[in-house]
Amino acid sequence: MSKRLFVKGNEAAAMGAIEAGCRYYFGYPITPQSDIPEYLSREFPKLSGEFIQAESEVAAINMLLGASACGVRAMTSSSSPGISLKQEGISYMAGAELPGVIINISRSGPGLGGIDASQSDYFQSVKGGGHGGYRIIVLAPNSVQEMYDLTMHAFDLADLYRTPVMLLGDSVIGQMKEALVPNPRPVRELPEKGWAVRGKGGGEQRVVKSLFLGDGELEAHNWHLHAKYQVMKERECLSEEYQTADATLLVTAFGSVARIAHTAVTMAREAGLKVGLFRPITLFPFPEEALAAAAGRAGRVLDIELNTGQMVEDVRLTVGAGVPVSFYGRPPGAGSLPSPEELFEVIKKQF
Amino acid sequence: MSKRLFVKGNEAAAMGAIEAGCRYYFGYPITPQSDIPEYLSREFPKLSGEFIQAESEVAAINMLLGASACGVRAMTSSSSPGISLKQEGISYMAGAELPGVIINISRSGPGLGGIDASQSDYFQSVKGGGHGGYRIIVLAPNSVQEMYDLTMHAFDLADLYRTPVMLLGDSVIGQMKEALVPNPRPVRELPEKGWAVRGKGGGEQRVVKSLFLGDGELEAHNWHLHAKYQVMKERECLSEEYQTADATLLVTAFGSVARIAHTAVTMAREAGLKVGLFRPITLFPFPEEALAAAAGRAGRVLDIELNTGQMVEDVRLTVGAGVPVSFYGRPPGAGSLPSPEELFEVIKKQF
Amino acid sequence: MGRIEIDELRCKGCGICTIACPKKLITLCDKVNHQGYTPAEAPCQELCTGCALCAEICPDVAITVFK
Amino acid sequence: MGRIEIDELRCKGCGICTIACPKKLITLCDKVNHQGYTPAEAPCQELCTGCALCAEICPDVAITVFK
Amino acid sequence: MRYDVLIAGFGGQGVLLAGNLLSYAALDEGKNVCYFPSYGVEKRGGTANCTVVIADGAVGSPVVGSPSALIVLNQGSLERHGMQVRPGGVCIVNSSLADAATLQRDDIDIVPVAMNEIASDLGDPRMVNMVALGAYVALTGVVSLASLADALKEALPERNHRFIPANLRAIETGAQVARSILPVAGKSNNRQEKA
Amino acid sequence: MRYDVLIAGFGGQGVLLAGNLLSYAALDEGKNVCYFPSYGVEKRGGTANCTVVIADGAVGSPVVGSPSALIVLNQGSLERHGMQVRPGGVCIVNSSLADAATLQRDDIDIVPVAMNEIASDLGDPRMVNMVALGAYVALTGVVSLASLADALKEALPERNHRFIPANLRAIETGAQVARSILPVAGKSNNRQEKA
Amino acid sequence: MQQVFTRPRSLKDVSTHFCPGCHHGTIHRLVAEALDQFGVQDRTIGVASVGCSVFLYGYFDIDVVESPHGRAPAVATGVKRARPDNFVFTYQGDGDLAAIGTAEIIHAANRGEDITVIFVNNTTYGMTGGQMAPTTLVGQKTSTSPYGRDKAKDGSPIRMAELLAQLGGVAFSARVAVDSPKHLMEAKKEIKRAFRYQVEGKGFSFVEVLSSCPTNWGVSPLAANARIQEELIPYFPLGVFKNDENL
Amino acid sequence: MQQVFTRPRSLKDVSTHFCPGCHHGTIHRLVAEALDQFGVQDRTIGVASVGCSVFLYGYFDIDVVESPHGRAPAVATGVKRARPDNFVFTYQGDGDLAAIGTAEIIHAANRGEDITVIFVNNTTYGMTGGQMAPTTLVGQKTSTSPYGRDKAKDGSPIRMAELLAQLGGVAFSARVAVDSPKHLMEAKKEIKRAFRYQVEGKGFSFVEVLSSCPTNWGVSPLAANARIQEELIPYFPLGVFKNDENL
Ligand SMILES: Cc1ncc(C[n+]2csc(CCOP(=O)(O)OP(=O)(O)O)c2C)c(N)n1
Ligand SMILES: Cc1ncc(C[n+]2csc(CCOP(=O)(O)OP(=O)(O)O)c2C)c(N)n1
Ligand code: SF4
Ligand code: SF4
Ligand code: SF4
Ligand code: SF4
Ligand code: SF4
Ligand code: SF4
Ligand SMILES: [Mg+2]
Ligand SMILES: [Mg+2]
Repeated sequence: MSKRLFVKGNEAAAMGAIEAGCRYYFGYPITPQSDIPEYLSREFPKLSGEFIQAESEVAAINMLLGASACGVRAMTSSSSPGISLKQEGISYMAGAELPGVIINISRSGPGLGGIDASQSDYFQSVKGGGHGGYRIIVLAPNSVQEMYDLTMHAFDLADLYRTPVMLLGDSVIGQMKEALVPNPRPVRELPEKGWAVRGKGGGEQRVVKSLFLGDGELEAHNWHLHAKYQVMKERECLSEEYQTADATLLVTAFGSVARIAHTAVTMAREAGLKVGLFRPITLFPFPEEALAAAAGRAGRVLDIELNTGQMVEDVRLTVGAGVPVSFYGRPPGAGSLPSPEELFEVIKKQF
Repeated sequence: MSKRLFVKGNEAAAMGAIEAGCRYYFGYPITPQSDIPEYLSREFPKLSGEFIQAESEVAAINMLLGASACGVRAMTSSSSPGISLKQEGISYMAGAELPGVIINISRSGPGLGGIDASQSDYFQSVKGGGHGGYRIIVLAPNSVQEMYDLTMHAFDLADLYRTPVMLLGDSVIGQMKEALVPNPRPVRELPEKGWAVRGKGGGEQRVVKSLFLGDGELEAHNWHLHAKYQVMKERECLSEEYQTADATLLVTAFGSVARIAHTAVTMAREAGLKVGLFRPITLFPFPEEALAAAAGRAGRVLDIELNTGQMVEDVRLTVGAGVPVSFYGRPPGAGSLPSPEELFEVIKKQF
Repeated sequence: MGRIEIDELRCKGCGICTIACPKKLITLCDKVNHQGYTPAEAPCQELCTGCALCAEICPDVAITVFK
Repeated sequence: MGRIEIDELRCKGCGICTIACPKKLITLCDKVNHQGYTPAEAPCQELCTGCALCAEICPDVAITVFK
Repeated sequence: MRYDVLIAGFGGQGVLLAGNLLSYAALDEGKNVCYFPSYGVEKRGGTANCTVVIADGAVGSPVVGSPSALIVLNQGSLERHGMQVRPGGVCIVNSSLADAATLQRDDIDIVPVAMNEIASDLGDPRMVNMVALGAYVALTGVVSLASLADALKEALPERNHRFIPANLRAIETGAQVARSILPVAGKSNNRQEKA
Repeated sequence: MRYDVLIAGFGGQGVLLAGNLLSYAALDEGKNVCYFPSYGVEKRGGTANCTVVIADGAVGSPVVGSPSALIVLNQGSLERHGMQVRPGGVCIVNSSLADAATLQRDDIDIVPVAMNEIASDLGDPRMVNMVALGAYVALTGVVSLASLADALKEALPERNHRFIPANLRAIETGAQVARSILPVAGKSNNRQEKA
Repeated sequence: MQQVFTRPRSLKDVSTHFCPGCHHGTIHRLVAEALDQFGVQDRTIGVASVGCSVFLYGYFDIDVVESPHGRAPAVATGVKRARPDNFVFTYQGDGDLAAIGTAEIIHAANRGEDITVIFVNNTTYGMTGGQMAPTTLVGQKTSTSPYGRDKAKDGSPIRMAELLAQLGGVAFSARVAVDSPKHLMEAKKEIKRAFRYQVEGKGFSFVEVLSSCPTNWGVSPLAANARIQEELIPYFPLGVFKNDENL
Repeated sequence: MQQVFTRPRSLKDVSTHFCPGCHHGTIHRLVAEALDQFGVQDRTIGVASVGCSVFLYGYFDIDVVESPHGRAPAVATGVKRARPDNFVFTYQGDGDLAAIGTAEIIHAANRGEDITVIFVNNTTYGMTGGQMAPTTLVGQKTSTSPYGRDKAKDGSPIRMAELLAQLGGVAFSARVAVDSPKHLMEAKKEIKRAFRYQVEGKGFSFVEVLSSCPTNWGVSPLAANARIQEELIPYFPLGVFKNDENL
């Protein structure tokens, strides 16, 4: 099926979930992601899937915990304030090593803020907004096609590593419509879910929990999780480069603003400026190797985000002191989305 | 009043709150911080204060929001999972620029984990566990006296900067008993709370909110908050140094583990090793200047935390590539608290 | 003996007043105004009793009543 | 005709069985055991009917009943 | 080739449908398209606008600072967006509800079209957006009118397919009027930028 | 001077009260003290233990890996903590419930005291912890018996002050027994480390 | 001739963002009238929720505190405890109060917080585009119940006024409507009674107001107005469910 | 002579961490007996809550999922929807269910989730050291109501069995006790009935069990046991509050 559809990013994510075999959705309405539950509430009944509009985001994440504990592919979606409410549940899922996909079509804050495109939830997503020092995989799509493809990928990673996986977007990525090629779900070798509860049926008792009280048990568990994160760093980093080969200035940006920066970089090239774009696709694990290489080649970095400076810390930790990193931030809000022309001006100033 | 009392860290924090003039407490029971609500439920009635055991941590943080919006000194306290549930409310308070003190006597995670001393909530506390890219001031006491003094300080900072302030401790700091000199509340010049709601009484309408929908309003608000954080960085950094003058190895540690490290450093000195200890007292703002100086003198850093590596990122961002930073982590759990002897061994290996 | 005034700019043309008026004195005009609404009008008010039911029911406080 | 066995190691000496037994056959012994409990004992069981009320009420499933 | 257009008006004028229709047509012609609607807290009322970027290669930014074309359906939108149009670009104004003269620029083509009147004359006042689209397509040649016609089936919900003929007439009329004001050969062709 | 002691037993043996009492006494003598109780999910049942660090200067770590003194009130605690005692240190064992012989060490002083019997003889079985404390203080001289006596008022809740005489007797008896086993002058003085 | 109907002082003289025919506007006015009548405007602190009524501060000329979605009763608890002499009310939608805010409303009510809650039940999530709410009627189609609410999977609509009436701390609980002059007059009466109870310190008072959402119901303002009588009232009966003067 | 009383198969043969005389142990056994009787042990998924019953997996020989504090009904909803053929129950304390978990229990009940909830009401937060719960009796002293629960400030104890009985999705709601052989036999009966309703797919079933907490009530096991009859039952009457066979 290679016919190109024309759909919203949010719908593409929902379609990707269905193609990935997800049949359980638990969520609570919130702009700008409601297209996801709305789409699934229409489609799941046809697929005998279960769509539940939970009483709250807290309930939704815990329904997800319960369904995931049974070994089925399940998901939730929300936006910033709702994601904040899910932090305890996410920590429990990480602690119990439960797979599950969480989509955050984030909006502007802090507090009620507004619903405009924002990247202010970077820290919350990648450093663990919940308690207990866990990490989750965070994917940052920048197109409708990636909303679809990365959602499928998210379910595979979740099962492979027994971890919650977050898709981090915003109203630009979620609301824009583009051509979508609904690729079939990639075939991937995935482990059996022997740990899932199903009723012991004569066999061994199965327990899904994050409570570890024996001497040294919890410390060992934390190191076990840590080791898993190291493997992710080695195997799952994704990033994209544009015009970086001969660049003397490397622009780093993810998600929506990377799309705007892409055009700005094109304008810069047209103006004869040697600028390249590095776009992390996985925010955790952070694509350190690739970035370090590209940054090393360029010699300096300009990090652009829709916030007052978050990913820039990971960029600095990655490139080291040899490579100067400057930052241009546009915190979110009505009328604050920068245009390619504005970013081009910012880039020009660097020369 | 200089008589030395002998009290738990948790009680000291409660006493500090009372001395600071706090008369409103909203919280939900959770080990290992329940001594705080228990103490205040005994004392507030005598001071015609209001103690409310909320139906949940979510309700508690929002009761705090309401009381703070009225301009009174109010607080809540909890432990890791409960703090995760407060993230949305904290983000709203930060967005609406409401003062308020939040005590996190953190425990081990992720998930239910256990109740042992932990420092796994560092990221959540300092990078903003909630949505919207706000920051809050985070204080890390390491003695019963500091639990008292820093709680008073927290209320002043909250009013001075109109921000939530968090006190981050754990079961070691909260449960141990030490001598306490209940110093009187320091006199400090604090701004009028003209913004607080009280009924417009013929005057101007007052609105406490974090919703900003006008063009550019929210972006400006975010920059305003950012500017405030810069001022905090300039003025409010606190740290403590021990034996750093001639140290050739600088140990960085905060809170409970800094106490253990302190003895380990003493043992190292007795063994003739030139080791010093740098203890950040404010985790946000992070004492960059002082640390950079001490680290520069020593030439290398060993960061010790009760987690798998969090503050170490801020240490690396601070000291720069010139100074190698190694990390020793002891994620929390029953029987996993390192002894001074163990830390001494770790230090010895560096020589 | 009553009289009403309908605020053209506040009225959103929902029509609820038209059914609330016991005398059926209010109707929606058919030309769309600048906000894209068809506001209410009460061309002949001889029979208006000033009962104010129209004003009471108006979601947009667009009607003033005199008596 | 009944008989009961009380598991010394499971019994926590709460004493609830002593009031549950219609025949009042159970008492708490006064010497503290290793866990610091004073376990229940039923020295003479002639009158035991095997009604099992003691076992039913025991929070620690420490009593086995024969009949 | 890279085309970008900003379509703005108030709620109910069919701004978003126009953007969608244009997108489908370009898609059918094998181009890459990115349609980005503005999105307010209040989903209803107020002004509505959307950006459509059409390119052979990567579309890049969904956000456009200075579009090569602007279609405004009411005065408010003209005032808000008029100055954004890229020099050498075109601004199509619904002269029924907006006064083209209030936009003081000579570095772009300003094309006033009395869309409401035209639509009403055609018998359906709701066709304003189609008239506008016809004008835009005629002036830029971004897609063929034929593709627009085909796209109507995709853009309109099944139940509205009966209106397709009416929509077509509106599109064609809009195109004619626009051509009559500004020949396709005109400088508004400069509007085609490279990606 | 820096003293540290680990006191361990099972719930109900008054381990925490002993630690508190010792702390108050040291505090009254102007020393710095840090009392750190172990803390389980189940606040009740199971074993209980606490560490008390007493110093003239900074007490430093509340956690102690190898304490200079260990007081164990039951066999389980002896097995669990016996090997932790710092060489040259002392281990005071409640020989009523624990077999001192099971701790195979000759680098520390092992002092068995039949605390339960002594307490029962004194007429109150609950005084086991006081007997233990008396023994410890007698052997280390960390605080004076007089300070302990005064501290009782602070450590005990008002309603239990009537038991103070009984507590005192238990403390003194514990001290005597300990001295009779191991004279104060003995090598257990090495137990005093520098801070 | 003199003016016999005027805009209440507590209501700002601005036009609202509400859709044509939306009852939020009517309910705003009734609440403002009650504030005027008791002369409490100057000492009132309104607690806004998140929903189409989020702009409470834009329409009421009183001090306002904004709450996170669903938490208004907790925020109001903090406000009232800090300022017992102020008049405090929350204004919440059915998604806000009956879904995410269930725990907060139940416990504020049970504690008998001395506040008044205006509960606007329009059987849907208005602001977010018409999703299913706990109050959505069985069979009602919404954007997340496209085939109609299914009693078997989604359960039945919750009757909050009746449920809260069960709780100890509740002094007053009633359900009203504003779809007709007759209902509107009753609504006025009950809202004022609820306010009076707070003024007199009688405890927690609650008024559920059945409200229309033409936009998300997908019908004309008049049809939406008619639905209140035809569909809502049969399931959500009007009346007073608790009236405990001497609580 | 043969054995007439034996430990249920579904209950592991281990000793518990419960304090002497704590009714949790008794309630565990009754639940295990019911699992045995319906022969569902092998297809049961227990949903544990956070409280003194947190070690459910240590005592029941069944698959268990742990929930965050208060969220067991939501977790159980996810479990039951994913595995409709499994037998699913939650076991929750009064702090867990009636305080932090209020929204989750109300909505799981209202949706009529086909699960059974065992609600252990001991009028306090046992595990955390005896703080006040929503079920704490007026005047009862706890570590956070040191002067006794004050009706004026803290409200009255919530009667969950009665409250939930109001909701549409609830097939069965009852309150029982285990302080005497007589009450215990009734408790057995109702727990089994609740389980049967789930086995027969009748909908949400709820059993509130009055339970003792000698440790935090600060009295002897026998005195605590006696308090059930003397103080709890007068306020929390035993009985069946909803029994909707044909829901
Ligand atoms: C934590 C959180 N979840 C979800 C939302 C999104 N949201 C805003 S308003 C609303 C519900 C509106 O419905 P209702 O409360 O019934 O008010 P109405 O608009 O119908 O008057 C929701 C879900 C939010 N702002 N915050
Ligand atoms: C989010 C969160 N808040 C608080 C706690 C602390 N906590 C553990 S158990 C519990 C309540 C126990 O009381 P209850 O539910 O009545 O069970 P019981 O122990 O009395 O059987 C609390 C508050 C927690 N674990 N998680
Ligand atoms: S009710 Fe008010 S808004 Fe509606 S039509 Fe009448 S005047 Fe206009
Ligand atoms: S005042 Fe009464 S009679 Fe006059 S128009 Fe209004 S409703 Fe009709
Ligand atoms: S009831 Fe059970 S535990 Fe309690 S005393 Fe009797 S046998 Fe022992
Ligand atoms: S079986 Fe009956 S009679 Fe026998 S001991 Fe137990 S309770 Fe008493
Ligand atoms: S969406 Fe509904 S509730 Fe919101 S303003 Fe419009 S009609 Fe009123
Ligand atoms: S604390 Fe209370 S509830 Fe918990 S086990 Fe002990 S007696 Fe039972
Ligand atoms: Mg609503
Ligand atoms: Mg309880």
